Formats: sequence, structure tokens, C-alpha cells
Amino acid sequence: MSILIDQDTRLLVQGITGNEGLFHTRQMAAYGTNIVAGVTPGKGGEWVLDGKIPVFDSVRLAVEATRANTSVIFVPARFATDAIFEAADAGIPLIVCITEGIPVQDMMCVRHYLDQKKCRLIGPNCPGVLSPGKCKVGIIPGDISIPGHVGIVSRSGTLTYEVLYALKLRHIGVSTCVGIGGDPISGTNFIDVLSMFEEDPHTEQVVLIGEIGGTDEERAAEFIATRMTKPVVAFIAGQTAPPGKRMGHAGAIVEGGSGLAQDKIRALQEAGVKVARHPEEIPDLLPV
Amino acid sequence: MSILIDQDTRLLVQGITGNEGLFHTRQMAAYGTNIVAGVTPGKGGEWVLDGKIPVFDSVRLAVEATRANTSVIFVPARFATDAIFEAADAGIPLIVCITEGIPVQDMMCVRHYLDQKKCRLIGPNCPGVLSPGKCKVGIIPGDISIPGHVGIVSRSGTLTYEVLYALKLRHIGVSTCVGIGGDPISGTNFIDVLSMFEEDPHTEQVVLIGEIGGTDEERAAEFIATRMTKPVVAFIAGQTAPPGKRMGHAGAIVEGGSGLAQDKIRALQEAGVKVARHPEEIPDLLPV
Amino acid sequence: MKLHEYQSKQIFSRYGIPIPRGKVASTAQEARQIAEELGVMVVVKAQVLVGGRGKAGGIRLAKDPIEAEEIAAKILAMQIKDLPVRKVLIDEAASIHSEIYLGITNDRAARRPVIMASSAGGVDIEEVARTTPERIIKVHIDPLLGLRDYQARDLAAGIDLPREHWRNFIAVAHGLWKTYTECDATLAEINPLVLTTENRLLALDGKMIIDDNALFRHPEFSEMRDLDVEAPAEVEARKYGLSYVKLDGDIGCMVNGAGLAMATMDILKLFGGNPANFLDIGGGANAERVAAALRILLSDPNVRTVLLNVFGGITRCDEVAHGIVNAMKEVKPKVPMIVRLVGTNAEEGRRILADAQMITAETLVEAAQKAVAAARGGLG
Amino acid sequence: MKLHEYQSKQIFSRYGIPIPRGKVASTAQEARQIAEELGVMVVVKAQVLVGGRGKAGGIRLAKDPIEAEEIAAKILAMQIKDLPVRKVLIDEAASIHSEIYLGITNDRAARRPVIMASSAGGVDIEEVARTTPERIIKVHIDPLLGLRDYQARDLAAGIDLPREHWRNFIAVAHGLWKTYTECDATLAEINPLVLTTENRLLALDGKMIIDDNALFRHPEFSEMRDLDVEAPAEVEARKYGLSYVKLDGDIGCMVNGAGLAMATMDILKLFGGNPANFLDIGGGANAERVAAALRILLSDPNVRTVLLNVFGGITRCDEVAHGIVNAMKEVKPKVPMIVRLVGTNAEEGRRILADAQMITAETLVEAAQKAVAAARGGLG
Repeated sequence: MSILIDQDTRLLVQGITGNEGLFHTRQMAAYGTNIVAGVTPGKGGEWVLDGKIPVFDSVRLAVEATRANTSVIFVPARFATDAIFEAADAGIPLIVCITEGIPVQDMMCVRHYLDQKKCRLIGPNCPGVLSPGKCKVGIIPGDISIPGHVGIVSRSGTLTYEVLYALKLRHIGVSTCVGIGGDPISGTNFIDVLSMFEEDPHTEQVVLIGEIGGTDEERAAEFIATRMTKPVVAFIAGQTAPPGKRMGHAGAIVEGGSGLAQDKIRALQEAGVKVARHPEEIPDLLPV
Repeated sequence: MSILIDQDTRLLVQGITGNEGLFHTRQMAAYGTNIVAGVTPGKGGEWVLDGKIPVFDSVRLAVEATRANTSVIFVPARFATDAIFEAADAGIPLIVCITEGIPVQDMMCVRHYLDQKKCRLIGPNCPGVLSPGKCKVGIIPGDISIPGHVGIVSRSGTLTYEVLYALKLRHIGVSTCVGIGGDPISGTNFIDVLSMFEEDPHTEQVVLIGEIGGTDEERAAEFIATRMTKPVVAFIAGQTAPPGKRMGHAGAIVEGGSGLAQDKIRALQEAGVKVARHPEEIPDLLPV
Repeated sequence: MKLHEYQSKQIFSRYGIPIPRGKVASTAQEARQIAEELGVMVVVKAQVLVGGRGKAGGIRLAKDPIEAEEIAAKILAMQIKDLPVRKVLIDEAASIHSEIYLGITNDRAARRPVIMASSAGGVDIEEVARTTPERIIKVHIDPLLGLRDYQARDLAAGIDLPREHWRNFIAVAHGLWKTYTECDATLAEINPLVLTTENRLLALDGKMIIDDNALFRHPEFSEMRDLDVEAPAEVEARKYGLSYVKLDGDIGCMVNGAGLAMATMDILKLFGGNPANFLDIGGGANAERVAAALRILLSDPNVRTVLLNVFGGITRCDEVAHGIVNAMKEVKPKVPMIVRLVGTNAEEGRRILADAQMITAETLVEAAQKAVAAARGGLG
Repeated sequence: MKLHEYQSKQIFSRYGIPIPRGKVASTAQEARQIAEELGVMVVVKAQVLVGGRGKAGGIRLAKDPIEAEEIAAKILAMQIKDLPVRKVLIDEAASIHSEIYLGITNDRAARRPVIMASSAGGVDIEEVARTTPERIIKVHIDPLLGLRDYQARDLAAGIDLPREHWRNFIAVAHGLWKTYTECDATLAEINPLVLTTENRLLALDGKMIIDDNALFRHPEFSEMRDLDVEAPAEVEARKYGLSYVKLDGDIGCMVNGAGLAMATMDILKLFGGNPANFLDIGGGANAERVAAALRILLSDPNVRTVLLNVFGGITRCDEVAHGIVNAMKEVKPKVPMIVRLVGTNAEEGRRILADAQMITAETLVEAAQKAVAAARGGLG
């Protein structure tokens, strides 16, 4: 088993005819993801991937025609907010937004709106979700991870790939890897994913990869201490990051003394979480 | 028993120091309504009704101090929208807005917002709610009705008083009388109140007083036909109203061939509702 | 309140919706000057707040300024459905490829704004709704979220607009949404929105209705109000905060409360009478208000009798009766007056009025029957 | 991006928030002219994007134009916390009765905007938050509904503002909300908002930070960017779409991915090294991008060695290696280069780089250790 995505995922790709959208559609299809439709406004009626995937003008039309139940968004930042609303209004229950660079006020509105709907958003500014051997939604390389029982949740991209790859080298498999994204306001937070892993019978232990900025890791620590039975191993990036400077990700910034890596590490350790000193230490800390 | 308001109502009056607010606070208190607080921004700390009712600057403060569970709004139209939001955000579960003249776009936002909260709004542009012998919230004269088992729901004011009075003269009592208001967008519609009456064990029959404009009566007819077991008698005002003209109430207008009294009467009759030809006929149509 | 075409289009333009070049004229001479300035073929359009201008000859093409002057002179001398034409709009003529309807209004039943588009533009949209409703595409808008791009695009796709025009169409839809919300409109409509042979979208005709309840936020609109569209008595009534609607009958009605006023009109009809008006005098009913209402009501020469129907609730009937008596002294009506008072202190109220030599009634049925009889000359 | 005080206040003013009369000057002479125009006592304020201007002597009163010129000359010659003062704001001096703090920012944890007020205005609000948090009143705003009057009133009541000023305060709060939303600010702050002895509310100082992600909606802000505040290398990096932050150490870092870049810095520190920078070269890593990154990195004279850490995922390591080799040919670095490639086709990538005479590493630990050693002169 896995969380969020699996063999029943019927994927819609928003922005399918763009460079990035098309490239990753090909990758996802090659991985075995069931991609049922694409959307590019103005290109409805076309087909991509050698005529295998129909393109629609709108999400509503795509859902009506293909019963898509998950959407992944590759459209540019200035159109991505609208793409999220469109998917949500079309009744798609799971939206994965890869796009980086969405204004934070847009995301506050999006999050507020989605909280009132039965709709989960992963991201934005995230690598997506991978359930090894079953389904890949997003851009996480498929060949760096094998199926197994470790759940991974991360605010990062390549750092997560590192961890997946390090686990694979040690023959440790993954149930699902969820990239929740590096923006200050995300559709899904650590706690949301941790509680899914806690309930997923096939996930036995969890790796949490956090970074400076915000207090999401601290709240995750509290959740782990009070509500989780499965062991959690963590890594927090950015101990050497200076305050007041954005470290690549829009959300990775220490502001007003808040968001320090040290505080997050301490909170996690106090919650009984083993915190790795560097990414390659993670496999060693996982209980056998 | 009654619906919406009774002896457990702890009433807050928004706009209590205004002319109308103060006058009707006196009337409601004289009727026996438990008025626990008033709100007039900038007049917090004062007392009204011979020092019996404290005035607060905000609904939040009033609720914290007095545990008010119902609010009635008498503030002028340009401030009424904000007063509704304030009451809703302070967690008041029942808001009765007497104010006439609130812009319709404001009401669309209000209704949309409240639909996502556990908050019921009666009105605006309504006379309020009366549970004879128990509680009065609004401006319905208290002495024109006696306790009993007829539920009344109406879009009108004085026309409702007429009906209450006509019933009283025949010694027919009322469980609760709800004025839902004459605006195009109301917080509460016929169906909401009909379903409350249907569930209220002390209400045995219902009088519905409608008027031209909109299709709320038609939807009520469908509800009555499919979901109600209690007998309903109706009266629809405005058979002689010309199309395209607003008849006093903002919502009383026949537009684009929709909202005609004749259509409403037909729909109600087809739903098995006895429709009175004039208000004084209503008592005759009620089953004994 | 309704806005004229030229007013609506000026507002559209402010929100980025493209409109034809043009100007409004009050005289034929001005019309000629405007046509000269425009320097192209123009359309002369009567500005009256009523439908069917085109059929009535109120919209005509002029090939040059001289013809524009002639046509403007003729149109400015017209009455369209009883309304005088006081202004004409001189617009540059557009070369039309196709006509679209685009409008936003309040959907009462859905309690949300609805944006509608149709490829059947340029004709009466209510007629389209009746005969070929599938040709109207409707999308409801979340009032807190506002119109989304994808919704506007859905409309464009729904009316089969060629894709190269989607972007412009979406911009027009956003402009109309801004117009609708920022002006507190209950209707903001472009009909037709034309696609010109030069591939431009252009709002050729526009209509707006502003929410009267929201005028306090828009003092600028008060000056735009066209009083021609209302009976003078209705304008007068508004000054006193009275709600008055003129009808065709001969029994003047004065009632407190809108619902009761409608019910009173209805019962007159039920007993064979014909109400001359709707008139809600509201709560309180003091002498000044009642007097104003009486004057307005009696300004209608058709009125052969007056029925006063007042329910005394919070206001006691004896107070109301005094108010009526004082108003009667001032106005001195020459037609029979039937008065029905009911509710708190009704008996005392009736006694006061009986002294004032008015016909009183206890029930609504009795009042209606007496009023009908009086209008037929059988009473008073 | 941060805006200067004078820019923020001009924007505030556009949204109806009262600000002192004043103008910005680049020379002492201009400062004198402005002071003459104002004709009253003025304040000369250094415009630098850093806190503590007052303490540094960057804000001074001038009683007449001559003194304004003298002071402006001095301030324009200053450096405040390493930043040159290029402009001064000349504002009319206000007679202050009391000082308020009013600000709106994004509350990440609550995922909503929060508006904050304090009667402890004029001082560092973060200091107030630490020492007397009860003096800051916070109200969260529904992003779809916007700031409500009652919320602004709650703030006014919460900071014990005298009631006669509530109405003006609410207007200022609405102006600030509009500023915040329409400018896509992540911070819009008035500190202090003063109550003058003439009973006016006046935004004496202002600060705004604009969401970099939203700049595409606000081309006007791009021109306002003050490049002084950033290291020249950071400005240069932005041109290439690279994310670069200069640090104090001697090991230059080039990594694909922000999280991995931070983790790389951290592990260097863990093994006793000191990273010279954060640098995310993003996905792909073609030769041009790598070359630009290398140039920027090597422009820092402290850099004694370079660590390249690239995870090959979608992009294969052999491709990346070719990119690196080509970049090296162009840039020709003179310091030792440690390269770690991991992921898809890593072995082949490492072989290509070995040919290019670079030091390769397999694990992150190995790479970090080699880089630390190289920086100490023990390698290369």
C-alpha cells in the first residue's frame, strides 16, 4: 500500500503541451502512471505521446471525459493559481502543483478556499509524489527508489532524491515519498502527511526532511510526540544559513528569530525523533 | 416548544443605543426576552434600560462577558454587513438582521460566508422572530399573537401581523413566527424554516406567506410535496403587481417572466397546499 | 436605477472594455460636430431607458455629418414608448463580423452572481433564453473569489469563439466583472459584444442597472439618474421615503408595509375593483408622511376613491388616526376615503376617524368591498 | 524586495493614508530647496534599506533650509551598516502626541494575513514582541473576505486609542490593507503611525517588502529595486536565474537544489570547514549556467576551493559532467575543484571529470572532507 497515489490513480496533466509538462508526462507514463488526460487551454482536441493522451481545453471537460481523479500542474507561475482553482472546482480530490514562484497571497487564498472543499493540494514548488513501483506524479526520478516500507515527507527536491538514492543503495524501500514543497504556504503540511503515514499499514517508519523557515517542523514534532507510534528519523537543512536571507526556496528563511534549524532539531529530538547530522546518516538511523 | 428562539435565548442587541434599537430593546425586554448585552462601537461601558443592560464596543467582548447566543441587528444599512460578519466571527449561532437596504452584493458575500460556518442568519429586511409567550427577537408586536401550534413563515412584515392578529381573534395560537425578510438574498429561506417546523413537535400546522419575486415559493412547494407531513396553508401577495416594478421590498419584483404570483400559487396548490385568496381567509383554511 | 447606453459604455471603458469612439449629443448640431470629429460613418442612437429602440427607428446609420445632423434631429424629436428622446449617442460605425452576448447578473436562486454568454448576441437575450436556452452558457461565480480566468475561458469555449480571441474575451469578461462588482450593479450587460472584421472585440451596446440599496457607496450615480423613466409621482414619493408605483386603476391605496400593500391591491381586484397604485407609507405613519402620500396619490386624476389600510402594531392605531386626521385637514381630498385600522387600539382609532367623517371598515374584506363600491359611485 | 521609506510612504499615500509633506533628495542642494518649499522645520532622513538609521545619526531635525542642506550633506556622505546613503527624505517635522505601530504581514503558521497594532510605536516591534507581547494586538484576516471594519475597530480598542480617533484609524487600516493586497506585499508597516498634537493620524515612517514571486504583476517595482542592498554577486546571479547568497567562509559551493545546497553547507561546517556561499544552480546544469555560477563563485576572493555537488536525477550525471568540463575550459579556475556526482550515470560522469583532472568524490561525506582538506591547503 501507499498513500495519496497508487495503481488507481487516474492522472490529468495541466500544462501537458509545455516543454516541462510534456517531458515529465513521458517520464511518468514510462514509470507506469496511468495518465488519462492533459489540459492546455486552446489546444483541446490534440493528442500527445503518440496519440495516447487526449488534450482538453478545460479540466471540467477532461474530468467528464476521462474520470481523472488526480491532477499534476506544470503551468507557469502566473497561470498556476488559476489552474489550481480550476482543478478544485472541477472536483478533483488530489492536486499536485509542481510550479515554483506562485505569489504567497495567491497561496493564502488558495489554501483558504481548498480548506472548505474536499480537495488536497500537494505543493506548490514541490517535486511531487512517488509511490515506488506503483505510481509517480511529478518529477521525482523513478529509478532512484525501490518499493518498501519507509514513508518520506520533505520540503526539498534534490535533497530528497539524495535520501531516496542513499536508501536504495542500502536496499531500503519506500512506501510513498511526498514532496510538500518549499514555499511559505503549502497545500499540505508535515502533519497532514505524517498522519497519513501513521494510518497506512504498509508504512513502518518515516523520514522527515525539513529545512529552515516557519515552524512547521516544530508542529510536526508535537504531533509525533503525541500522536505517532511509528518511528521517525529526521534531517533539517540550513544550520549554517544566515538569518534574513532566502536560501533558494521562498519559504527557507529565518525571520525575526523564527525558523532556525537549531530550534527545529531540538523540538524533534525532544519528541523522540532521531535527527541525522547529514543526509547520508539517515539510513543508519532507521530501525532495522 | 418553538423554533429558533425560546426561554434559553440570551440576546445581544447590535446598535442598541440608536433610536430604533433602544425602542425595540425596551419592547423586547417588556415581552420577557432575556437581553444580556448591547453593542455600539464607541459606547462600550455605558448601560441602557435603567442600567440593566451593559453596552460593549464589540460583539466579541459582549459574548465573552455575557455568553449571548443570539444577536439582533438594528444598525443602519451601510454598517449592517459588517455587523453581521462581526457577529458571525464572534461565534454567535443565530443572527437576526432587521435592517433594510443592505446592498445585494454584500448579501451574496454574507450568505456565501455564513454557509461555511455554523451560523444562521434571519433576514435582513425582516421583522424578526416571535415565539409567543416565550421570546421575541425583532419588531413583531408582542400583543397580537398568542401561544399555540401554528408555525408561521413569511417574507413580509405588516401582512404577517395581519395574519397573526386574525389568528388571535379566532383564538388560534402560534408556536413561532419567522419573518425571513423581503430582500432578494436572505440568510434563511422558506425551506429552512419549513424543515424546522416539520421537526418541531409542538408545531402542528404551518402558514406560509409569500410574495412576488424569485422562486423561493416554488422550491418551498417542492419541499412541501416531498418532505412535509404537516398541513401548510399559504397566501401569496402581489397578483396585481405589474412586471419589472419593485413593490416596496427589494426582492418583490417580477423579472424576465419569473417571480409571478400566479406561478407560485399554482406550484403550491399542486403541492397540496391550500392557498388563501386574501389574508383573512387563512384562519378558515387551517385544519381544526 | 438604470443607466443609459452611453453611461454604461463610459463605465465599461473605464474598466478596460473596448468601446467604439463616440460621444453623446443633446442637439442635432452637436451630433453633426461629433460626426465631423469622428470622420467616419456613424450610428445615431436614441438614449432612452426602454427596449426596442431599434424597431422604433431610434438607431440609424449616417454616412456623413450632414446626414447625422438630419437623423439626430428626427430622433431627438421622437418619443419611444412614451419616453422623450433627450440625448443621442453618436458612435463610429463598426464593421461587424459576429455578435456575442455577455452579461453578469445576480442569480437569486443560486444566491451568487452568474455570468452568461451566447453566440446569439444582438437580440433580446430573454427571448433566446425562452426559445433556445442551450445557446446561453452560464457560469456561477464565487462572490468572495471573483471571476476566474478559467471560467471566462469556459464561456469562450462554450460559445465556440475562435481560439485566437480567447485572450481578449477573457480580458473583457474581467472588465465586466470589475464593472459589476465595483459599481454594485445588479446587471452589467454587453449586447452585442461584436467581433469586428478587423478582429477586434468591441462593446457595441451596453446596459447597467445599479442596486438602489448600494447608491450610498456611489454618489456619482445619483447625478446620472434619468427621471423621465419614472412617473413624476414616483420621483416625488422617493423624496419622502415612500414607495409608490403607479397602476391603471381608480382606487388609490395607502398601506403600511409592502406585503400588506400588495395584498390590499389584490383583494380590491378580487372584489372587482382596480387599484390605482402601490403605496407603502412604512412604519410610524405620522401626519407629514401621510399628507405627502395623500397628495401624491390624489395627483393621479384616475383616482375616484382612496383606501387607507393600516395595521397598528408597535405604532398604535389611535396615533395613526390622529396623523390621518391632521393630514386630511391639510390635503382636503374630494374623493371618498375608506379607512381600515386594525391591531393595537384599533377601536379608538376608528372612533377618531368616524368623527372626521370618513368611511371606516373593520375587516380587509369589508374595506375592499366599500372601496370598490365607492369607486363605482355607490358610496360617499 | 524591500522598498525604501520614501517609496513605501508614496504608495501609502496613494491608498489614502496621510503622510507628512516631503520629498526625496539626492544632493544637499536639493535638500535645501525642498526645505525651502516646505517652509517649516524638517526632518532629514537617510534612505537606506537597513534598520538602526536613527542610532547611526541618519535621521536629524533641521530648523531651516540652510541647516537642512548641511545635515543632508553629512548624511549623504555616510555609510550605514556598510550601505552608502544615496538619498535623503526631507519631511516636514510633525508635532507628535503619541506613537502607534500598525503592520500587516503573512502569518505562515496561520496561513493568513495578520494585522498588528501596538501603542508602543516608534520602536523596534520585534523587541516589543519579545519583551512585552501583550502590548501587540493581532487580528487574523480572512484573505478572501479582506479586512473588516470591526476588526480594525478591535485593534483601535485593543491599543486604547481614544474613541474620537477610531474612524480615522479604521480608514488608515483599510488603506494599509489595500496597500498590502494590491502591491502583493509580504510586509506593509507604519512605524510610527503618529497622533499629532493637532489630532491627526500621520504615517511618519513606513516599510514595505514586496513578494518577489509577485513581481510579474508589478513591473513598476522592478525599477524601484535598490541594488546596494545586495552583494554585486547576488545581483549578477539573479540575471542567470541562479540563487546565490554570499557567506564568510572559504569553500565555494555549487549544488543543484536549494535543500541539497543547504545540506552541503551544513556538512562542510560539520567537518570543520566554512562555506563561502549558498548557490543553487537548479535543474539541468548546462555548461553556460555552470560557467556563470563558477564565475560568480570565484569572484569572491576568499574562495580557496570549490565543491560541486550534483545529484543526477532526470538530468543524467554524464550530461552534467560534460557541462562542467566545458564550463571549466571557459572559466579556468585556479583553485582546487572537488566534484561529487551521484545518481543516474554517476560513474560515467565521474570518469569524464577524472579525465579533466578534477578531484572526485562518491559520498557527500567524502566530498566534504576533501573540500575541507583542500581549503586548508592539504589537497590539490
